Amino acid sequence: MSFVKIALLGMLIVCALGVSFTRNLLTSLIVYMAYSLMMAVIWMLLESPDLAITEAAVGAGITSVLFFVTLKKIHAIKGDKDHEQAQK
Amino acid sequence: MSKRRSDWEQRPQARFLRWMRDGYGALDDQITTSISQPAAPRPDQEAMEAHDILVGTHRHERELALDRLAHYDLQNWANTRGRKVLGRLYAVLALLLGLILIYFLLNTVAFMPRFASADVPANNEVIARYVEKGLEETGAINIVAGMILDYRAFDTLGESTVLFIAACAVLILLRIDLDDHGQPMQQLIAEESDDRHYEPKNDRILQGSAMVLTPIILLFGIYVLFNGHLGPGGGFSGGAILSSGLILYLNAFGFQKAGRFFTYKIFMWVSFFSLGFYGVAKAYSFYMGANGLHSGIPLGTPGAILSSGLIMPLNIAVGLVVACTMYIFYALFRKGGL
Amino acid sequence: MWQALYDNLEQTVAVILFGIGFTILLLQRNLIRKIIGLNIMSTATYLFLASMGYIQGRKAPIVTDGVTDLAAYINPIPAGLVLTGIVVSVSFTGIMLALTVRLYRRYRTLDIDQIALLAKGEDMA
Amino acid sequence: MTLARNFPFFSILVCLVGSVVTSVLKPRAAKALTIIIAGVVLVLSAFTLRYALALESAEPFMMGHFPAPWGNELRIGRLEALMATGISAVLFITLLAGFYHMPAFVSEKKLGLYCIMVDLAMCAILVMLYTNDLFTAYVFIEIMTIASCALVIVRQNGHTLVAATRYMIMNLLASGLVLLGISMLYGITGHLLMEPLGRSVRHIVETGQYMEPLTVVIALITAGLAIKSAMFPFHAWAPDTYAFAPPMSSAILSGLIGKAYIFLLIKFFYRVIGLDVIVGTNVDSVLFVCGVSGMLMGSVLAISQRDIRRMVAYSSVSQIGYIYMGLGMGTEAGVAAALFQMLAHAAAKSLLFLSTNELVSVSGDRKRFHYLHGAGYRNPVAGVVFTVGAMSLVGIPFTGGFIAKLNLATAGMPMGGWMRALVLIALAISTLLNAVYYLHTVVSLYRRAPAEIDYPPSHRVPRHAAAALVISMLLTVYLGLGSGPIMRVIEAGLKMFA
Repeated sequence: MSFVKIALLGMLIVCALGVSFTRNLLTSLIVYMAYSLMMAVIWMLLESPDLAITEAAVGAGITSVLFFVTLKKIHAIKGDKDHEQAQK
Repeated sequence: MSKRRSDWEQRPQARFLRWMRDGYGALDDQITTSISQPAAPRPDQEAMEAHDILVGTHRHERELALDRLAHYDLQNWANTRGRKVLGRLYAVLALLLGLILIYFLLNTVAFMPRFASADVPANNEVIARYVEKGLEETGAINIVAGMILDYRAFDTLGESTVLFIAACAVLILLRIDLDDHGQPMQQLIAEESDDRHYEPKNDRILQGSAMVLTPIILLFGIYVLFNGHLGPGGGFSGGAILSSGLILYLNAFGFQKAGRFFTYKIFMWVSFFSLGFYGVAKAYSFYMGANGLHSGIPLGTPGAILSSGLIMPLNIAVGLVVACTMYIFYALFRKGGL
Repeated sequence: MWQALYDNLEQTVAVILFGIGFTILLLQRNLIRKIIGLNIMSTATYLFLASMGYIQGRKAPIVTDGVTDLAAYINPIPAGLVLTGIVVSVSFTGIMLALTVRLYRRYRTLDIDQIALLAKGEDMA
Repeated sequence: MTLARNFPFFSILVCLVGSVVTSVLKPRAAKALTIIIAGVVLVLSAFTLRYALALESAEPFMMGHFPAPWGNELRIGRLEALMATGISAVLFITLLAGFYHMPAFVSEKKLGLYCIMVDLAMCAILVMLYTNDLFTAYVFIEIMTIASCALVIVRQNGHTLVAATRYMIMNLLASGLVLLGISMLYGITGHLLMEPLGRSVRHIVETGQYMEPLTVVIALITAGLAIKSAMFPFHAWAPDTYAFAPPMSSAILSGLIGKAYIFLLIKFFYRVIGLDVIVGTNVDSVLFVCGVSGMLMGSVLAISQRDIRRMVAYSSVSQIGYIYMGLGMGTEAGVAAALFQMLAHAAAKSLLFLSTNELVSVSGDRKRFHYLHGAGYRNPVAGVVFTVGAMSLVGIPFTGGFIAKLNLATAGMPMGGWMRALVLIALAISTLLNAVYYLHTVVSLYRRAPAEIDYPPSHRVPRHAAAALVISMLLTVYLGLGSGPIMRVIEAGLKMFA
């Protein structure tokens, strides 16, 4: 069992817990993105390049983009124009 | 009858029943309402009006008023301390449930076949045939592609259908209806506060890098798509990469420009042709296989780009469905239409 | 038991992640976090499944140099199943997020219980 | 090598390709196509049933060129064909009777999308009935989940959005459990198709190795499918969903989709694990207890409702309880009784949801009971149909529900002490409770309408819809009168099943 793998698996758990304990939605989303990318690396280590490429493209890519659009729609991203409008 | 009924409403049995009804939802959902949410002020005046109506003559108005009162009661209760305690209790229970689940699953894992060893039950005659005969029977170098598009093609057909149906569900949810002239209803747009007002932003850095990156991303996506049977990748990842290229273009140049080549009609027709092709091609091969006939599709030389029978066209069909679905997800989230 | 868990470390981590995702799904009131929890839960299952196919010292199931020997490649089935699963979960994420957007537009909050209460109140008003 | 053995595959294909074609049609054409597809599926299923009745043993159908442990497979047996015929008949009738009032709930532009959902829900139900592969079943479970969510949200108001969100959360949780169960099962057996899985499981039971994971697998998959089919303690999402969705969707959701999950569970018990192993792990007792408490609690909650559609929705919970009670007896007779109850409930429930909508719409869209006074006179067909449906669910002779309860009681007789007593007592109490709320409703339908409420001018129900309602009523009565052959098919089918 290589050190890298143990570290990655440990980080997965930390990220998963982090999603629940961060205050800001944007932060938890970014933590989740990191989680997805680490998952892609782990799949590479498990000799499944098909999965790694799909997870990187779909899981970390498209899913996160969809999340970001949603956050923008619900004015959860600080500093954008909508957010200020929503505050007024 | 009605008089007795209103008496009855006051009695403990009726309260119990009301608790069963309202409290039913209350027990499993309202308990956990955010503590931080500001309490909705009890609308005293409205409650007074409700009382006024209560002494009115019409029975259905009275019923409605009773309901309204019950609702205010519920909301009030929802913001009292007892509620918070129950909320904590629910949280603790949920946490406990999660921990118990983890404990049981960990116990199970300890008894699972040993990781990474060759004598696990999964290492059986099934994968022996996939690995040893896969190249010969499907013609695909990538055994995974051969497996999901030939041996177990029905699953993959179902999976493409999942994407299609998901796109349709999001269309139901987010698409802004067009009026009779084919224009989106203005009032709906205003209501839904979409992004059309901010389009396009004309950011030079974004547009410049998109100019460079979009063709590269699209090219890479096409490469992955066409190489699904020769190496890692295939329909799903290729389609996702294609759609990310399209999304980048859309973000940089706005809906006006993207709408020139990608409309709702095009989405529907592309999905129609890809899924239809997929369905018909696989139906043909299922039918032939089930009735013991030879499908007569040449497998070609393994390793060549035009090989492995139907796998490459099917990959392309899947990729198109994936790309369309992802793009339409994004477009619908942004502005409720294409 | 601890030794067995350490030997199956991938699966151990996978079920812990599954439990975490499950708990987030139950515990969090915020819809966005619920959806993230859902995703964590499903990726954990995929990790569990994928770890079942790995065999020490074998390569990814892509035929190289025409070698079609069972001892050369890992199990391709879990990879195929997980591929299906990933696509299914992105579809679900899309639908759930769309529901979230609609609910937010209507009720201006992401708290599912608050929303349920507001929806109940709608009839009365 | 007859053509008839391809019919299950053809019926699945017709739904699938039909849904794709529907996506490019205009709403009116889409509607027509959906009804035609349902009709075609009904005909194909009936022919399959005829074919299956002549079979000695169940027949696998390869999806592709590769046999059992390698490729996907369907399986044609009597039970599958019978269920497919029953379900497609109910669906066809539901579509005929329900489509004409969909414009009241769905905007014209989205009707086409709704038709896609109906087609794909049908496709998924058929696959769940016929498939011989656990992972295929999982993929189509997901299709079914999305389709049913979309069937709810086509009517876009706050209630349906909240109900659909709840529905999705619970169902996705359940999907996660099912998928984890399937992957564990794959890990300990190395198979995904049901026949080789069954062999491996028997091997595991004999040797005792991996017995612990197997128990967990059974628990996970049972829990997942139980949540999805709204078994009692997990039913919290169901009543709202059924009550607020458009009536046709409610009929499909409660009458048909829930049944497909239960059928898959029965398949899992019989063909993958083996009923004796299930009895050994006591999962059946848990199901039995949940079923009995569902029967009672569902009825009690239904009595406390003041809105007729919520009442019908809660009565679903109680009827699902009957099915799980039969399943939980752990005997062949119990499972057969549960299967018959599935058919009887599918027929009666879709009828109830549809006729309820008719009754409510002649009463000015107000669902409280006292508005419904006299609704039976304002729309005589719907009144009679509702009465017959209610009679069936209460268990009055000459209806399907009566035979179902009779079968359950008969199946309960040979059981050991407390279980037999519990079955009989629960059946008696639950019948009484059902009678309380259904008969109360029927009586209030035929009361004199109060003078102070002005009702909308009565609209004409289209002939085909009225005819469909009457046919579905006749179906319920047929299940009560001609139950002998059906029970024989079910029993013979169960023997073929394992």
